[in-house]
Order: sequence, then structure tokens, then C-alpha cells
Amino acid sequence: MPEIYSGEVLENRSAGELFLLTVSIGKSIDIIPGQFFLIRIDREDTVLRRAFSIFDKNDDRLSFLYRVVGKGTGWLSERKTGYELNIFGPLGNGFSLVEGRSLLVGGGTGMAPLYYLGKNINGDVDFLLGAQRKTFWSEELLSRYRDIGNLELVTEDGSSGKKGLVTQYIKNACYTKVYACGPMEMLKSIDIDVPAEVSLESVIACGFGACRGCIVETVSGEYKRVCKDGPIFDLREISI
Amino acid sequence: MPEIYSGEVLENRSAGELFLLTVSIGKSIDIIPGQFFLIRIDREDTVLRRAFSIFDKNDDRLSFLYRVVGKGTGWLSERKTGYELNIFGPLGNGFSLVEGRSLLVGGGTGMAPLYYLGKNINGDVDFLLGAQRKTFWSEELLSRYRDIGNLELVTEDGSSGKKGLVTQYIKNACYTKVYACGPMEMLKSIDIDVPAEVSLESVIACGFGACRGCIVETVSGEYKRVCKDGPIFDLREISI
Amino acid sequence: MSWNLCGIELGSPLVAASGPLGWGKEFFEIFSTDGLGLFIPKTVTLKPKVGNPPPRIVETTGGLINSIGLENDGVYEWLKLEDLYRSLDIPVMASIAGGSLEELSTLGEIMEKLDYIAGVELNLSCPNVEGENWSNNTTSVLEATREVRKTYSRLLFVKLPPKDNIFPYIEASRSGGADGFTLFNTLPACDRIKGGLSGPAIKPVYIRLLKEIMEEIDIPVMASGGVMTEKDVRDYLYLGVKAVQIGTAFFKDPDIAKRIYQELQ
Amino acid sequence: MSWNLCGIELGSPLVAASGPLGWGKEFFEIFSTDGLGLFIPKTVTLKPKVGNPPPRIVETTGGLINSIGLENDGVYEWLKLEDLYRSLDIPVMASIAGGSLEELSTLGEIMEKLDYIAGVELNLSCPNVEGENWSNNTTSVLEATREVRKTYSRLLFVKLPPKDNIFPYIEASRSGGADGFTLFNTLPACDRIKGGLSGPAIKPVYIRLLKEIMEEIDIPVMASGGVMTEKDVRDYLYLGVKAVQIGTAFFKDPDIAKRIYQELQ
Ligand SMILES: Cc1cc2nc3c(=O)[nH]c(=O)nc-3n(C[C@H](O)[C@H](O)[C@H](O)COP(=O)(O)OP(=O)(O)OC[C@H]3O[C@@H](n4cnc5c(N)ncnc54)[C@H](O)[C@@H]3O)c2cc1C
Ligand SMILES: Cc1cc2nc3c(=O)[nH]c(=O)nc-3n(C[C@H](O)[C@H](O)[C@H](O)COP(=O)(O)OP(=O)(O)OC[C@H]3O[C@@H](n4cnc5c(N)ncnc54)[C@H](O)[C@@H]3O)c2cc1C
Ligand SMILES: Cc1cc2nc3c(=O)[nH]c(=O)nc-3n(C[C@H](O)[C@H](O)[C@H](O)COP(=O)(O)O)c2cc1C
Ligand SMILES: Cc1cc2nc3c(=O)[nH]c(=O)nc-3n(C[C@H](O)[C@H](O)[C@H](O)COP(=O)(O)O)c2cc1C
Ligand code: FES
Ligand code: FES
Repeated sequence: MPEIYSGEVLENRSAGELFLLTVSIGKSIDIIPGQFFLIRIDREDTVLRRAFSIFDKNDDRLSFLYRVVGKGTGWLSERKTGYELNIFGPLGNGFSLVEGRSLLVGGGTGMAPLYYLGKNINGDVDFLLGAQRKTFWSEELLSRYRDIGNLELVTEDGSSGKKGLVTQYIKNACYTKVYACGPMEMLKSIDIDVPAEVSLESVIACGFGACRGCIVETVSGEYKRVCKDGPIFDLREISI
Repeated sequence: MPEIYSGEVLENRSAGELFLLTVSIGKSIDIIPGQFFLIRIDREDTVLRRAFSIFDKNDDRLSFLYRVVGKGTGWLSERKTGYELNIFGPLGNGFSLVEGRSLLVGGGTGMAPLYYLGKNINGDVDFLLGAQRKTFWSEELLSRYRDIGNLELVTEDGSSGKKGLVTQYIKNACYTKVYACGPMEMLKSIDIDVPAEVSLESVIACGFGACRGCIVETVSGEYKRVCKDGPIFDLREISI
Repeated sequence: MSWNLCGIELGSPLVAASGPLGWGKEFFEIFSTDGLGLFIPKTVTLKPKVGNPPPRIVETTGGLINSIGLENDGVYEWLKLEDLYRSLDIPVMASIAGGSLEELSTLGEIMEKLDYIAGVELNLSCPNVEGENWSNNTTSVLEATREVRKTYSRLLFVKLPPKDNIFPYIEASRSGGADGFTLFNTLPACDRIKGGLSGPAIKPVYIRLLKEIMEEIDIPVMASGGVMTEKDVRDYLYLGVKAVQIGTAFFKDPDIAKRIYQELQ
Repeated sequence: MSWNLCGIELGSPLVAASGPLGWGKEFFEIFSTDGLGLFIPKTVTLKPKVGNPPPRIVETTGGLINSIGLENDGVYEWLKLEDLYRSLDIPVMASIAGGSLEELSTLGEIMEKLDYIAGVELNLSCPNVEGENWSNNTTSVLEATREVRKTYSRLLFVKLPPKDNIFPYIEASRSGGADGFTLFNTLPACDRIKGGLSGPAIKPVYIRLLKEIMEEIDIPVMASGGVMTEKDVRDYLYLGVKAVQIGTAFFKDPDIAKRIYQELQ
């Protein structure tokens, strides 16, 4: 059951072009990979919390990996050690875990939920992470992914790993399952035969399925709530 | 002539219950004691700058002494070394300096403009500073005042210096001039024969006398602009 | 403390506004009624409504534009929540809207039978549904109110939009049988999407409109618009309203009612 | 780039709105016209006005309530600024207001003689002056416009308040002889003081109102309300307005016009 936690900032530092935030919420809770938390932005000009997928969990410590894109994440990046963040979660459905060999594809900040997912998968894990350029990642961050799986990088400018878009390098191969997270265009251009689950984004208001503000249209024309029916959807459900 | 400066934060640290901010604006400018600067608050939910009296000036370095009372000063207190503040000034008329013996009375943050004033007065300077309690000031801050004049303290709870309100201890004595700064009620209860100048506060919008937002009513019933006709007024002008 | 909303005892002046918390199912799974005096589920229509296409929410400076379009599964699904509403330790007021007088009449009839409903809030003011805005002229406000009044005999509040000249609308609705008013629904706005603006940005506008109303006429009012803090609640209560609704603030703090209620003590 | 406001060439679509910069004397001592296409001094009345008692300004979330009450030294003092206005390298449009038709007529007559004035903005919408609000009904809007039109033959803009149903007012003013409209003055609001709300909080509301107008009728419009950034200017220009006024943003950044103009390039 989601709850509101006071999360004391233990660490909030840059990692490449991203920030890595770790908070302590005082107790250990169950979180399914792919679930997210809503962090309150303590500014008067914002009324919505901001959604962040769980990046990692250790005992009572939750970690988030985020990119500064606007006022909410900008504010967040300025929080210092000791600041008490108001954190609501875990929310959403989470990935369904299967055994066997999995491919975890992340475009940009889409890599965030894949670490905790990889940690929880019972079987071989291949990471395929894409970014615009090499500086997007810190070496330390990448080494954490390497610790739990095989890591392949793709950069748009070719400054690290393969050159191009991450989706060009998805091979059908012998995967039991593909998990993907990243911009909508990336997700839509995934073309594979294996079962795939993707994590979607949408502006989140309530976060628990009540307000119907976060809906996306599915292939069948039905509206689904990203915050409650998702954020994890079967790739085939997503309207193209 | 007032200008917009980029002021690099050199120091912004607490001093008792106050904060002491020092910025470098890259050149040395003329400032009359009692003049103020408008600091831009880089938040979307504020449209007005915040006014701060000049506390001290050394070459291209300007210092301000302020108390955190709301969102603007709260934001300001979080600025770190290196932050480029957008600073507009100097604004207002400033105190008129006379020779002889002067009494400089400050209630609470009203002490801010008195330091630079004391530094610029040609003659004996007696400071009479009041606060609720001893912890309001840091010893270091008080010693700066002591360096340039005699310092007498008054606290409401008697935890330092005399007990009571600062206005109880204003003696007519042999002063050429009295300068006072503090809350309106304090200024209104000043009852002396010597010429006195006081610094007033009002919500400031334009800061250069154009918008007529900051007016106060004078004894004659006339409206005067705090930002342009003031913030320094002859005590007798102030409506009681 | 105890508040009285036209005969209904409220343990708190704080009301969960219709919409942000949906029908309450998901909310009350996680949170309690602590701090709340009244719960108003999201507006119910006779038939299910799919609502507007995405995006439905845009944040603006100090506000939020929403264009949900009254998405809901219709009154017959809503009736299935009877057990939930009976289990709450606070009264529940139903919010209803309809595209025709017949629909309103039927909804009134349905509500009349529900003893677990303390009253009805007739939503005549949703800015996000084309062609269903009854508040464009006083005649339709009168007719809509009268229609519900015909079939619904208990407490009837009418929720109106913020308008510069609201008096004739209030008069029309009163003569149609309204007992009180919820003032106001969201403020029409546009930033990428057209919708209704809520949140702190609108509060000074609503205070002004409400002040003029409260100084002029004596009607039971629930205020709605921009409440984020205890001070906001006090500002509204000071104008003489009976209760204060909270909407958008639940997004920032799902436990806002509890916190504000404690601060009000 | 070059913009055309009903025949007047503007070097920039950015206009200094009437009020925040007063009559310009203090502003142009410190700042240049860089980035500005037009300057509109604070509204001038026939006789001096002392304005409203303090406090006159309250900051709200993302906005500002002002209640200056049209304080100004009257048109005869204003006429002494001829040299300043002649010395500016951008056109100046006079903003006028009056409590009676006679006053408006006299002001029109005075303006007619001033060859250094590019046009007149008739302020029918100040929310802070009791009894002088011409915008309460269409008849007085028509009469006021017609009265100024009788004596003033050149470019005449009329500044209206934000209203939900503005069309009849625009029609009335057009038939009274208005060439164009400044939309809108501040939004009536209250937070400690009653006054007009300006700043970013109002922009989504104004965009919505203006969008509906621009989609419906083809009239020259200067937009006013909540512009803080280049994006805000573009949002208004996108609706088809001829120019965009900046008011409150000058308080945050006295050099805002220069900065936005550079960003627009
Ligand atoms: C389920 C979920 C999980 C997410 N996980 C992560 C994560 O692990 N790391 C990460 O960096 N980002 C994540 N995001 C995206 C993150 O929520 C946005 O980057 C953030 O809300 C931007 O806020 P801002 O104020 O900085 O940006 P602004 O652009 O100033 O925000 C304006 C408004 O738009 C909303 N918004 C803007 N971008 C997004 C977006 N991409 N998704 C949803 N709302 C948005 C904001 O919440 C806000 O209401 C996630 C989003 C969702 C829905
Ligand atoms: C000429 C002048 C010189 C000043 N010098 C100093 C100084 O040296 N040190 C210092 O600590 N303070 C000084 N002040 C007061 C300082 O400007 C306010 O404390 C500050 O504006 C509060 O901003 P806030 O956002 O933190 O408070 P909030 O209460 O959040 O502000 C809300 C609004 O009210 C205005 N406001 C609130 N209090 C005051 C006030 N006392 N005076 C003017 N406007 C106010 C703010 O500017 C803002 O617009 C001075 C004020 C003036 C007019
Ligand atoms: C997401 C959302 C959905 C809403 N849905 C409804 C609704 O279905 N019926 C209704 O009467 N009001 C609805 N409202 C309006 C609110 O009840 C409330 O009147 C308005 O948001 C202003 O109050 P606030 O600023 O506290 O949110 C909705 C508001 C929001 C933000
Ligand atoms: C302090 C102040 C004074 C104003 N005075 C006038 C005025 O004298 N005449 C007028 O037509 N509008 C006046 N206005 C309204 C502005 O011209 C402008 O239309 C309004 O503030 C909305 O734009 P903004 O959000 O860019 O400020 C004033 C606004 C402010 C903030
Ligand atoms: S954010 Fe409210 S339903 Fe998803
Ligand atoms: S703040 Fe504009 S005149 Fe003083």
C-alpha cells in the first residue's frame, strides 16, 4: 500500500548528466521494479508532485536517478543532505518478472527503472542503454549496471559504444522478455516478436488512479491510467 | 545612477538570527548610506524583487544583512557561493550626513543600514541596537559595530544588555542627530527634540519612483514614495 | 468544533471537492477521512463518459489546467460504491451533471432513494464539456435546478462557474429551488490545452468574487478554489462561507485535510 | 523585423503597458527604449488624482494585486513631458481615462493637438477606481468611445477588462469608433487589498479569453497580461495580435523588453 514518507536526503549528486538521489525513509518496504514515487516539490508555484521510478532500494534507502529538465527537477537537484523530502509511493503496477534471458532497453533517463529491475530478475540480463553522447553517463553509474548484467551502449554521436539509436540494436535473439523505457518515439519504434513491457510517462496528478488526468490511449482506443493501470504496459497495448 | 548588476555571491552565511550576504559586482560604485538595492528572486511565483539596505561596501563588494521572513528571503538564504544574483541599485535618497555626535538606533533588522551609515559619519557614533533576545546577533556581527562606535544593546527578554524596548533608552543627551531604523511602531514611539531621520519600509515594486505602489502617508496627508522620496524621511514627516 | 451545512452536521469545515479524488475508491484504500467534514465524489452522469483525449493536465504558474471532460463510468457503476460510502465516518454528497433535463431528472430520482447520501451538488459549471454548460444563461440555470428539485427533495447545492456578474444566476438557481451554492468551479483557461484553472493562482480572484457576493446576499455557500493552506481556509471562512472545499491541494498533499484541520484547532 | 500597428510602424512588437513605468520620466533616466516598440505612459486624467491609500500592492502566488487608483498629476503636468516623449526613438501612445463624458471629450481634444503622440489608448477598465468603470455596460462603453472619437481623429485603442462575454463590449466600442483594442486590463482580485491582479498567474486565463475572441472576429489587438518570457510573447503573437504589452514583468526585470526582444530574433 502506498504511503507518504519523510525521506531524509542521504546523497544527491550528479552522475554524468543525471542526478542520483538517495533518501532514507526509516523502514524497509516492498517495491516492485517499475513502480514509482511522487516527490513533493516544496515550491509555491508548483501544485503537482514529480514522478520518479525506483532506481534502487537497500533496506530503508530508496534511490532515484533523474535528469534536470524543468523547475521541479531543478529544485530537487538543489536539495542538500539532511533535507526531508516528502515522498509518496510506491505507486503503479510494476514490471512482471519472468525467468530466463531478458533484454533491458533504456533510452536516456529511461535507464532509471532498469537497474532495480535487473537486480530482481532471476536469469541473464542484457542492458542496452542509449544516450545522445558519452557524457550522459558517469563511469561509476555504468559500472553498477555492469555488475548485474551485460552492458551495451549506444550513443547518437558515436562517442561511446555503437552509433545511432538504441532501437536499431534490439535483436530478437533468444530473449524470454524485453523491457523498455524511454521516450515515446523510441518505444513505438520497437519491433520485436518476444513479449515486451514498456514504461510510459504522462503528467501525473493524483498518482493513485482517481483523477483520470494521466490517461494514455491504447491500441483498442481505450483510455488507461499511467499511474494505476501502468506505468508498465504490454508493448502491444500501446497505440501506434 | 542605479544600474542592474550581476552580483556574484562571495559569502552568504548566518550571523545570529540574520544572514550576511556579500556579493561582488565587478566595479566600485558610489552609495549613500541608507540607500537600498533590489535583489531579483529567481522563482516563478514571485514577481517583485526584494529590497535590502546597503550594510557595507568595500571596493566592488556589497554586503547586505537580512532576516529570513518569507519566500524571497528564504530563497536568498539558500544561494551558495558563486551564484550570480541580479541586483538593481543603488536606489532611494539615503541619509543626510552631519558632523558631530550621532545616535544610531536600530530595532531588529533595522540595524542593517546603520553600519555603513556609522562608517561614513564624521564624528562620534553611538549605536543603540534592540532585539527580542541575545541570540539575534552573533558576537562577530556586534564586534563590527563596536569597531566604529559605542554599542549599547537592548533585548526584550533582558538576555543581553538592557531589558525592554530600544525606544525606552533613547536619551536626548547631546546628539546632533538621531538616525533610526526598525518597525513602524518603534519609529512612531521615538520622542526626542534633536533632528531625526528614519528609514521606512513598504512593499516595493518598481523601486525608482514610477509606479506609485510604495507610498506612505505623511503628517500633512500627502503621499510620498518610499523608494524615491525615501526610504529616509525626517521623523516629523511621518504620519502618527 | 462542529459545523452545520444547512442542517447537516460536519465535524470539519473541510470538504473534498468533486473531481480530484475521483469516486473515492482508490483514495480511501490508502487514506482515511481524517480532517474531512464531507466527501463529494467526482461528478456522476447518467451514462458512462469517456472524457477528453490526452493530454488532460498542464501545470501553470501556481495553477493547474485540467480537461478531464467528466470521464466517469456512469451512475449505475457509481451506485455499486454504496458500501464504501456507508463505511465512511463522514457524510457524502453526490455531484451530478447531465446533458439534458431528462438526465438531470432521472439522476435526481436516483439520488432521492439513497439514504446514505447527505445531499446533491448539481454541477452546472464544468468548463471542459462541450455543449453541457448550463451556466451560459440564467434560464437554463433556472430550468436545470428546477428539474432536479422536482425529483430530489433533500439538500441541493448548485455549483456555479466564476463569472463577473453572478447574481442573476444565483437568483435564477434559488428560484429553481437551490438550497445553497458551491462557488466556484474552475476558471476557464488555456495553456496548450483548454480547460479549467485551479490552484493557488485563482484564489485572489475567487476571494474577490465571493466577497462581493457575501456582502450582498445571505446564502449558504461552500467555497472552492485555490485552497492550499490553513490561511486560505480562514480567508474563506472569514467571508462567512459554511464550508471550504479542497481540490488541487490533494495532489500536492493527499493528507492535506488532516494537516489543515489540525492547524485550524 | 518590423511590426505595423494600424499604420504605425513599430520596431518591436513589445509595448510598455500603461502604469508600471509611470509617465516614463524616472524609467528613461535609467534605461533606454531598447527592445520596446511603443511606450504607453500611465493613464492620464484631466485633473490630478491622489489615488488610493496604502497599502497599494500585494504579491500573490505568481501575481501581483495593485490598487494605485490612477494616481497622477493630471494632464497639464503630463503635457510638460513633451520634450521627453519627443526625445524617445519610439512612438508614444497616450492612455487616458475620465469620470465623465466631458472629461473624455476634453482629453480627446488635448490629445488631438499633440503631434508627438501616435495614438490614444482609452482606459475603460481600471478596476481600482470607484465609479469610473465604464465597462459595466455596453451603453457606457459605446458612449465613452464615441465621445473621444468626436474630438480625437487619429489611432484610438480601447482597453477593456477581462470579461467572460466581451463580444458585445467590443462591438459597442467599435461602433463608437474604436480602431483597435488592448485586451485586457488587470483581473479583479482581493488578497488583503482589493485591486487588479497581473503577472504570470493570469496568463492562461487571458490566453483563453483572447483565443476565443481572435477566432471569432478580426480586430487589431494589443495583448496585455502576464508576459514574463519570450514564450509568453510568442503565445500571444500566435493568436494573431499586433503587439504585446509588458507590465508587471518590468518590476522583476526593468530591462525585460531588451532581453525578450533579443530572444525573439
Ligand atoms: C511513472 C513515471 C516515472 C518517471 N521516472 C523518472 C525517473 O526515474 N527519472 C527521471 O528523470 N524522470 C522520470 N520521470 C519523468 C519526470 O517525472 C519528469 O521529468 C518531471 O516531472 C519533470 O518535472 P520538471 O518540473 O522538472 O519539468 P517541467 O517541464 O517544468 O514540468 C512541467 C510539468 O510537466 C510535467 N512533466 C514534464 N515532463 C514530464 C515527463 N517526462 N513525465 C511526466 N510528467 C512530466 C511535470 O511533472 C510538471 O507537472 C518519470 C515520469 C513518470 C510519469
Ligand atoms: C528600503 C527597504 C530596505 C530594506 N532593507 C532590509 C534589510 O537591510 N534587511 C532586511 O532583512 N530587510 C530589509 N527590508 C525588508 C525586506 O525587503 C523584506 O523583509 C523582504 O521583502 C521580505 O521578503 P520575503 O519574500 O522573504 O517575505 P514575504 O512576507 O514572503 O513577502 C511577501 C511580499 O511582501 C513584501 N514584504 C514583506 N515584508 C516586507 C518589508 N518589511 N518591507 C517591504 N516589503 C516587504 C515582499 O517584498 C513581498 O513582495 C527592507 C525593505 C525596504 C523597503
Ligand atoms: C482534476 C480535476 C477534476 C475535477 N473534476 C470536477 C468534477 O468532476 N466536478 C466538479 O464539480 N468539479 C471538478 N473539479 C473542480 C474542483 O472540484 C474545484 O472546484 C476546483 O478545482 C477549484 O478548487 P481547487 O483550486 O481547490 O482545486 C475538478 C478539478 C480538478 C483539478
Ligand atoms: C502597478 C500597476 C499600475 C497600473 N496602472 C495602469 C494604468 O494606469 N492604466 C492602465 O490602463 N493599466 C494599468 N495597469 C495595467 C497594466 O497596464 C496591464 O494591463 C496589466 O498589469 C496586465 O499586464 P501584466 O501582467 O503584464 O502586468 C497597471 C498595472 C500595474 C501592475
Ligand atoms: S494521475 Fe490521477 S489517475 Fe493517474
Ligand atoms: S515602488 Fe514604484 S514608486 Fe516606489
